[in-house]
Amino acid sequence: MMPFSKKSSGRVAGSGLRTSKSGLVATYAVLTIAAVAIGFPILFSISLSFTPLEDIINGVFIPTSLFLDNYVNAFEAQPFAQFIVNSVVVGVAGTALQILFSMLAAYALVFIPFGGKRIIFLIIMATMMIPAEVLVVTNFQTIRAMGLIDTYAGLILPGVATTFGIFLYRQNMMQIPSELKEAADVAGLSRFQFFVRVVVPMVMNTTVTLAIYFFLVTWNAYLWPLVSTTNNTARTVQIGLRTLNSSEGLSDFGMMAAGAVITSIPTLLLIFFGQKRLQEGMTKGALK
Amino acid sequence: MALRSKRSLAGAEAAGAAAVAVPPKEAPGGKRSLAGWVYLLPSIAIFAIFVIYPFARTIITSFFATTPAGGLTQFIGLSNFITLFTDPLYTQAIANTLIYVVLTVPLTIVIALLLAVLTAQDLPGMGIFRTIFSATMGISVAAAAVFWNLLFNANSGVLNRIIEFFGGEGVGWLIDQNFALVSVSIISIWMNLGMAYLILLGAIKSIDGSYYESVEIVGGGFWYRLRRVTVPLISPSLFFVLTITVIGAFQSFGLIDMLTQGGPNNATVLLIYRLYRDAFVNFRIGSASAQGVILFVVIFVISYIQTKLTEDKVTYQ
Amino acid sequence: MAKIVCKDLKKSYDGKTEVLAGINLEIQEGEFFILVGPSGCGKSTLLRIIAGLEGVSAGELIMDGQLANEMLPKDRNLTMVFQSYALYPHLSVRDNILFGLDVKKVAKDEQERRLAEAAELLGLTDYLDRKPRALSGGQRQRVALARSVCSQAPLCLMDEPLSNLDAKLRASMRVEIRRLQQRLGLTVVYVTHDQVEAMTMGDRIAVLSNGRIQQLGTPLELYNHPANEFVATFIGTPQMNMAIAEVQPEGLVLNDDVVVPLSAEDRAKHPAGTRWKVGFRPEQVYPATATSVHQVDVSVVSSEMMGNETLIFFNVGTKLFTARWQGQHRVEIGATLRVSLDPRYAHFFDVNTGALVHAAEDLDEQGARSTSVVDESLAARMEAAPAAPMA
Amino acid sequence: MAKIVCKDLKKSYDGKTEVLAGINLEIQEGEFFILVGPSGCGKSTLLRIIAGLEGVSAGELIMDGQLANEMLPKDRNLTMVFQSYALYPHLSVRDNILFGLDVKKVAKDEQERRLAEAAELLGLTDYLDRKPRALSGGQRQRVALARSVCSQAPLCLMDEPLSNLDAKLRASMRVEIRRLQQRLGLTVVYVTHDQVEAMTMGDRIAVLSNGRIQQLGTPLELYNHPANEFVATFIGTPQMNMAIAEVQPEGLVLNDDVVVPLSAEDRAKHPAGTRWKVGFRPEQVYPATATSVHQVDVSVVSSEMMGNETLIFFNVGTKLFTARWQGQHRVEIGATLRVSLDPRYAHFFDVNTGALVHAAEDLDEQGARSTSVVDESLAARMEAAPAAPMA
Amino acid sequence: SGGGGAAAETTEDGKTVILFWNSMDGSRGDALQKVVDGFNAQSDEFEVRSEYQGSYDESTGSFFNMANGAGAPAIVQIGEQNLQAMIDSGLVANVSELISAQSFDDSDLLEQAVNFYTYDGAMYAMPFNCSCPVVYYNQDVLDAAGVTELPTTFEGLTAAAEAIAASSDVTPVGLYAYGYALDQMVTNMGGYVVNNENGRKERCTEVAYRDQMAVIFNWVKSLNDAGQFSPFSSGDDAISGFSQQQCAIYIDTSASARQIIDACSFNVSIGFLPVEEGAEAMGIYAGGGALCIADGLSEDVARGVMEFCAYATSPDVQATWAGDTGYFPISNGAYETETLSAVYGEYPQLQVSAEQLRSSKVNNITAGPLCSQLPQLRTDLQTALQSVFNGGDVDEALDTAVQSTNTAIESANQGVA
Ligand SMILES: Nc1ncnc2c1ncn2[C@@H]1O[C@H](COP(=O)(O)OP(=O)(O)OP(=O)(O)O)[C@@H](O)[C@H]1O
Ligand SMILES: Nc1ncnc2c1ncn2[C@@H]1O[C@H](COP(=O)(O)OP(=O)(O)OP(=O)(O)O)[C@@H](O)[C@H]1O
Ligand SMILES: [Mg+2]
Ligand SMILES: [Mg+2]
Repeated sequence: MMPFSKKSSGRVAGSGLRTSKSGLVATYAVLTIAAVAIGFPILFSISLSFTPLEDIINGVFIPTSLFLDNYVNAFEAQPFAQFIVNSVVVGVAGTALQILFSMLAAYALVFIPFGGKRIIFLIIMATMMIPAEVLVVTNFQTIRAMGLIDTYAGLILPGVATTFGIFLYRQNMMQIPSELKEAADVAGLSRFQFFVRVVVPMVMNTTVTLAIYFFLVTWNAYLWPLVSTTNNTARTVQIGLRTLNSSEGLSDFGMMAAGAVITSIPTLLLIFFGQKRLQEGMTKGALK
Repeated sequence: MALRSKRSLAGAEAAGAAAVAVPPKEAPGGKRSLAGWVYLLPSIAIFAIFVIYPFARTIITSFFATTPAGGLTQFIGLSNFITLFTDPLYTQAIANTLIYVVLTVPLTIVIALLLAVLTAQDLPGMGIFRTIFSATMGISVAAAAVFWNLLFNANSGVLNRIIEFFGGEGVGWLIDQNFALVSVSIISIWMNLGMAYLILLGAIKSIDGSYYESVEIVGGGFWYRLRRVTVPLISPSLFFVLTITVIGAFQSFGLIDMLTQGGPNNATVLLIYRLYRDAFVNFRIGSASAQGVILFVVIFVISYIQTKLTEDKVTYQ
Repeated sequence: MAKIVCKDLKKSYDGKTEVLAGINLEIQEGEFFILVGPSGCGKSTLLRIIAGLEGVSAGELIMDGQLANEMLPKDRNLTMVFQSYALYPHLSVRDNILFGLDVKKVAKDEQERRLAEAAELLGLTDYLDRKPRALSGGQRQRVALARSVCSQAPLCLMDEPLSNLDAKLRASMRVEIRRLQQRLGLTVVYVTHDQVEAMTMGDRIAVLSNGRIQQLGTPLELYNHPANEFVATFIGTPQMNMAIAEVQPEGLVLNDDVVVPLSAEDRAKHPAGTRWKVGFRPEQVYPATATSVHQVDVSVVSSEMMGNETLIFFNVGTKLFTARWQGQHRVEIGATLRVSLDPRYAHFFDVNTGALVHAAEDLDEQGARSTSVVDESLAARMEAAPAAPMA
Repeated sequence: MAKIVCKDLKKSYDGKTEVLAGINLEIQEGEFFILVGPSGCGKSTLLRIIAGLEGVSAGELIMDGQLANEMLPKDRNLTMVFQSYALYPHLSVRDNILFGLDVKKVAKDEQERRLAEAAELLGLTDYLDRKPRALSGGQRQRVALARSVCSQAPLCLMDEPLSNLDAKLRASMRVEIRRLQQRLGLTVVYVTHDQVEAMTMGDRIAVLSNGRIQQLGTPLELYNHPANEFVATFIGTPQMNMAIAEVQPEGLVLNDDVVVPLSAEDRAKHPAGTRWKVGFRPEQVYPATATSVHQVDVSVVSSEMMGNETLIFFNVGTKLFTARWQGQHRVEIGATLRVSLDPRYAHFFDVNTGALVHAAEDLDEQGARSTSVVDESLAARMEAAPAAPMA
Repeated sequence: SGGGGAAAETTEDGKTVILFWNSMDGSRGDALQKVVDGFNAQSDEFEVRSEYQGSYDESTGSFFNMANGAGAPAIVQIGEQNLQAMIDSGLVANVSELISAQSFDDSDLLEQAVNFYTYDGAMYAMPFNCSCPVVYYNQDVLDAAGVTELPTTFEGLTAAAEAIAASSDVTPVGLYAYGYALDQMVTNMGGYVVNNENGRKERCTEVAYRDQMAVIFNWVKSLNDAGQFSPFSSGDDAISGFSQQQCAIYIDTSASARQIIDACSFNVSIGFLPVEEGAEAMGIYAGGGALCIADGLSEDVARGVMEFCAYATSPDVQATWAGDTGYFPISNGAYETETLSAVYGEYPQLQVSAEQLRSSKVNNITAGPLCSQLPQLRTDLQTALQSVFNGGDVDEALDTAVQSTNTAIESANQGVA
C-alpha cells in the first residue's frame, strides 16, 4: 500500500484531495493551539470540580487527590437527577417540534409557490430581532391563561417556532437541485411525499446540526424555564446550577464547577456523538 | 432587514437565483396553492401568539408609565424614549453594544471559519478537534461564567498567573474598565464559536468535492481556495452565521449579568443588560419596553445595512 | 388521436430573447418522436414544457385532447430522463430506479419484476445497493434510464439518455428502447445529438433551431429533402459540403474557385437561376473515373482513416470539403486528387434564404433511394469494393 | 521523455473490487492519448489518478520522470475537463472560464485574450455574463472545455468533453482541439465514448476493460489487429459480428447454423485448429454476386436506413448479424438475402481465451489496408456505387 | 393552591397547603428547608411548601406576574430592595393587620428590623433573614503593623493602612463595588440615603446620600492614590483576595463571616463600619430578606401563614437558622439561646455583626431607604465607585450616579402617581 492510501491522506471535504506536508504541519499546529485555548476552560473547570473549596480560595486549582465531595454536595443540594430528566424531556420534545415546524415552514417557503411568501419570510426573519426578554412577561401570562404553568408543554411551546431553524432549512433546501423536485413531480409524488421522501432525508445534515443546537439551547435556557415554573416538577438543570451559586456570601466554586460539569456532561456527550453522526451522515450535493 | 428592497436579508430572492426570469418561472398549477399556508401554519401560529402578540404589547407599553407589576397607568407618549436618549448611561450602553458587536462578531466568524476549513479535511484526529471546537456550544452561560470568572480573576486568576509566569504583568481583566469589555468579548467569542463553527463545518462538508478538485488542479493555494471557492459556496451559511452572531451579540446578557453586572464603571453595560435590569430588577416596565423597541430597531437597522453590504456576495446555487 | 399538440408555443426565460419562438407540432400516440438541434436551441426547454416543469410564455399545449398549459406534471402521466439525470443522492440505485412506483400503486412484486428487468437490461444488477455518487458517469445515466423504463408511463420524455454510454452499449440500448417502446406502445419524445439515434430510432424527427422547427419529417425525408441549408448541414455526418455555385460558361464554379465541368444535360436540369448554394454529401464526392464528366482536381488538406472508412479533406475556395470513402485509404497531404462532383447528387439552396430549391436527383418521391432493390448488380459493385488479396 | 508512466497501477475504492487491476502504460510528451472502454471500466478513475485527485492503491505513477504518487494536483501542472463539468454556480461563465488563471499569474490582458479566443471558439461569447444554471447542458460542457482551453497547461485531461454537443459542433470541436493540441504541443489524455473521436483524434488509443488495458496502439492497429474479441467488438461501429465457427466438410459452420462454403484455398489459409470465434465487420458482409464462393442465404430480421448507409440485420444461429451497406436500401423484413461471408475478411479468435489467432487477411503489416493507393480502379468501383439515374 | 385568589389546596392528610416562594440559593436553601420541615413536622393543620424562585428580584417579578391568581404563593421572600415595589404593586398584605388579626406576638422581633419593613405605621413584610456589611481584618497583619485596636473611623482605617503599608507586603485595603455596603455606610454615618427621610415620610423623589458618599469615595480615592488599595471584581473575588492575603482589610457582608474565617489561614477579626472622625455611629438598617404575605388570603391560609411566621421568627428557630447560614437572628430571644451561644463561642467574631445591628439607633435614618429604585441606586453607586477605582473623579462619578438614580426614581414614580 502506498502511504497516501485512503486512511492516511488528508482529504478536503469529501473529495480525494490531499494536503501537502508543510500544509499538514501548519494545520495541526493551528488546530492544536486552538484546541488548547478552547478546551482549557473546560478542562480547568473539570479540574476545579475535584478541588476542595478551601484550596480554590487559596488559589490551588489542581486536585491533589480524587475529591468527590463537590459532586456529592451538588447532588445533595439540588435534585439534579430530576432536573436532568426534565431537561431531557423538554429538550427532546422541544427539539423534535422545532425541527418539525421549521422543516414544514421552510419547505413551504422553498418548494410551494404561493402569494405573500416574501412577506411571510421577512416577518419570520424580523422576529429573530426581537429581544426575548421583552416577551417573557406576556408569554408567561399567555401560558398561564392556557393553564400550562409548571408543565413541560408550557416550557416548550413558546419556543417551537424558530427563525433559526426555518432559515437554515430554507438555505439547505434551496440547494436541492430543482431537477430532483421536477423528477418527483413527473413521477407523480405529491408535495407531502416529496417532502418526506426526498427533502427530509436530504436535509439530514442540517437536521442533525439543528437538533444539536436546539437541544443545547433548550438545555441551557434559564430565564423562561425559571419564569414559567414555580416548582421543581418541570424545572431544568440550569435552574439547579444557578441555585448552587450563592448570591450572597461566598460561592462554593468547587460545587458550582461540579454542577457545571454535571449539567454539561449530557450536552458534551450529545455534541460528541452528534458530531460523529454528522460526519457519517453527511449527504452529498446532487450529481452532475 | 430589507422589507423594501427587492433583494432582502437572507436573500429572499434566493429562491430565484433563477428569479432573473421576468415572467417568473411558474411551473403549471403553481400560484393558486393554499398548501403553502398549511405547512406554514404551525410556525406562524406560534410566532403570532408568542412573539408578535407580546411584541405588540411591548410596543404599546413603551408609551405608558407602568406600575412595578407592569400595569399601564398613564399614557406618556414618547417620554420613555426621550428619557432614555437623554440618559448618558443609555447612550454609553449603545456605544458599548456597538463596540461589543464589532469586537465579537468578526472574530467569532473568522476563527470559526478558519477552524471549520481546517477541520473539514479528512485527516486523522479531526474528530477530536471537531468535538473540542464545537464543545463550547454545550456549555451554558452559567457554567461559562463560573469557569471564566476563575480564569479572569485579577488577583488569583489562572490567566494572570500564566502571564506572570512568563514574566508579563497581570491584567485586571474584569475590573479594569479598559479591559472589561474586551474580556467579556473574549468569553463571548469562546462561547459562540461552537455554533458558528458547527454550521460552517456542515456547510463546507456539503460542498461537492469536484469544486475542490477543480481548484486543486488549477493550483490555488489555501487562501485562494478559501476565497474563491469555499467562501462563495458557503456564503449563505456564512451570511446566516453573521446574522445570528450579530443578533446574538445584541442579545447577550447572561455573561454580563453573571460576570460584571455592567461594571466596572458601566464599561460593560450593553443595551440588553440594561433592558433586563429595568424589566426584572428595577421593575420599570415602561422603560424596558421602550428599550425593547429601540433594541429591535437597532438590530433591524444593522441587519439591513449588513444585508445591503453583503447581498452581492451571497450566492445561492 | 394526437398525443401532444403544440400550437404556437413560445417561451422566454428573460422576457427578451425567445428561446422558443412559436413551435407547432403534433406528436401521435405511439410515435417515437425525435428532437434534434444545436446545443442551446431549446430542446430541453421544449421537453420540460411538455413535462409541465416549465410554463409557456404564449401558445397552447394540448395533451390527449385537453389544454395542458396549466396541468400539473403529475397529472400528465409521463416519465422523463433528465439531461442531468436527477438522481437522489440519498437513495440507493434500487430506490432511485423504483422512485415513484409505489405512488402509482404498483404492487411490490411487480416493482421487483420491473426492477430486475430494467437492471438486467442496463447492466446495473451489480450496483443496485450503491449510492449514485459511487457510480461512474455512464452508470448514473443508466440509472436515470432505468427509472424511466420501469415507470412504463404511456408518455416518455428522454433528454440525451445515451450520451455518456459507450458505442457498444449505446447500440444495444437503441434497440432495447425502441423494442420497449413498441412493445408497450409508448409515445416517446427523444432529444439526441447522435445522428445514428436520430436516424434509426425515430418515426419522425423535428429539427429545432433559432427557436423554430426547421423541418419535421421522417429521417429519410430530412436526409433526402432537407428543407433548408440548416437542416442539410445538421443531418448527416460528416456534414454536407456547402459551396456557393454559379453557372458560368466553363461550368459550375464553386466558391469562385473550383470549376465543375457541365454537360448540356446537366445545364438543362439545373433549377432556375444561375447562383445557388449547393451541397454535396461527403459520401457522394467520388473519386473520378476516366470517364467522369464532372471531374475536378483538388489538393488534399488532410485525411482521417477511421477503420471502415476514410475522410479526405480538400479546399474548395476557402471552405473545407470532405469526401467520405469506404475502406482505408492512405492519402498523402498535398497530393492532388481527381474527384467527381456530380450536380445530380447536389442539393440546391436559395443563396439568400437557404431554402431548398432542388433536391439531389437520385431520390424518389418517398425520399428513399431508387436503389432499394437488392439485386445482383449491387452485389457486384459492393463485393468488388475491398482491395484484391495481397500478393 | 515519457510524460506519464503507469507501472502496475491498482485502484480499489472499497478494498475489495479492483477498479484498476494493474495498469501499465507510457504516454509520450505531446501525444494525444485516448482512453476508451465500456461504461464503468475505470476511465475516469485513471484520469483522476493522473490528476492526483485520487490516490492509488498500489503501483507507481511517474510524471516527467518523477514518482508522482504523492505529488499534489497543483504541482502536476495540468488541466482537466470533468465529466460532470465542475462549474462554480456562484461564478459567471467568464469567471468560470478564467478560474485559476490568476493563480498562475497570467496577466490580465493575456487572460482577456485567451477568454475571447476560447469563447469565440466554443460559441460562448453571448453567454459570458450568465451563471451556469441558466445554460443548457451543452453550453455548460463548453464552458468546462473553455476553461481547459484557456489554461494552456502542458498536460490536459479530458473526460468525455464533447458528449453533450451536437454532431456538427462536435465535428468542429474535434478539429479545434486537435489543432490546439498540436499548436501548443500539449499532451492530452482524452476519455471518449465516441468512435469517431477515438479513431480520428488520437495518436494512440488504450482500450480499458475489467481494470486492465486490453490493447494499446494506434487507431488502425486496434481496428485491423484487435488483440482480442473484446477489442474487436468494442472498436468499430456497428460492432463486429461474432460467431462460433467450426470447420466441417460442408464448409465453415457459424453458430451451428449457417454454413459458409469453403474453397480449398480457404481451407489452406485457416489458422490451426477447427473451431474458433470468428468476427466479420458489418461493412464486410457483402451482397453475394453470381460468382461468390462464400454465399449464404439469410433471412432479414430488420433493417435501418440511415441516409448514407443501410444496416441490415439477420440471424446467424441465435446471434444477430449486421450488414452495413452504402446507400439507402429498402429491404423487406423476412426477405431472403444472399450475402457473402468471405473468411478472408474474418478475424479468428481463440474460442476460449478470445485472443486473436489470425487477423483478417487483407491487412498489411502496418495494419493499413493495402488499398491505400487511390487509383482509377478504386474510382470506378466507387463511382459506380450509387444507383443509376432514375428513369 | 396555597396562595392568593384561589381556593386553598390541601394535602392528602388534610393539611392546608401554604405556598412559600423563596430565594435561598446555595447552602442557604438547605437551611431554609430545615426551617420549613420543622414547621411542617409540628403543625397538624398546615403544610408549607417552599419553592425556590430565583433571586429576590426574579421572585418578585414572578409574584407580580402571578397577580395573586392561581398558583400564586401565600408567602414570598423578598430582599429589602423590593419592599417599595411590593407595596406599590398592591398585591401584598399589611402584615401589621394580620398580626393583630391573628394575635401574633411581635414583641420579640428586633425593633431595628421591624423599623425597616414598616411604612406609615404599617409593617409590610415579616423580617426573617438579616445581614449587614462589616469590616474584615487580617489580624495577623494588623498585629505585625502594630495596630492594636480595630479602627472605627475612616481616619483610623487610613492610619491602619499606612501602618500596614509600612510593615508588610500586603496591600492594606481591598474593596469591591458593593452597593448595599455603601448605603449602609451612609446610614451609619447618619445620612439619609434618599430624600423625604429615606422615603419614610413621603414617597422619595431623589437621592440624599451625596455628602456622606463623597466622604466614602474620597477615602477610597486617597487610599487608591496612595497605592494602598486593591480593587476586586466581585464578592467572591474579594473573599479569595482577602484569604490569599492580597489585602488586609475589606468590607463584605456578615453572611460570609464563617466561611471567611474557615478559609483563612490567619486570624480574622470583624469590626463595625467606619464613620468620620468625631461623629457617632448611627448604626445600620436591617437589610436582608423578609417575608411578604399575599393580599386577600383566605382566613384559613392567613392563619397558617402567621403560624409559620411565628414559628420562623421564634428564638430557637432563628438561632439555628443563624447558626446554619451566617444571618443574624431577628428575634431578641434568639440571642439568649444555647444554640447561638455555642456558635458565638466558636466564632466570637460573629457576635460583632449582630451587635452592630442591635446597637443601632431606631429612627428614620436607620429605618433605611424605602425606594423602588434601590437596585438602580446601588448599581449607580457601584458604577461610580468603580470609576473611582479606575482613577475617576469623585464628584463627577457621584453626579452621574445621582443623576441616573434620580431619573429612574422619577420615571418609576410616574407609574404609581
Ligand atoms: N467513489 C466511488 N466509490 C466506489 N466505487 C466507485 C466510486 N467511483 C467510481 N466507482 C466505481 O468504479 C468503477 C469505475 O468508475 P469510473 O468513474 O472510473 O468509470 P468510467 O470508466 O469513467 O465510466 P463512465 O464511462 O461510465 O464514466 C465503476 O464501476 C464505479 O461504479
Ligand atoms: N434558467 C434559464 N434562464 C435563462 N436562460 C436559460 C435557462 N435555461 C436555459 N436557458 C437558455 O435557453 C436556451 C435553451 O436551453 P435548453 O436547455 O433548452 O437547450 P438545449 O437545446 O437542451 O441545449 P443542449 O443540447 O446544450 O442541452 C439556451 O440558450 C440556454 O442558455
Ligand atoms: Mg438540453
Ligand atoms: Mg467516467
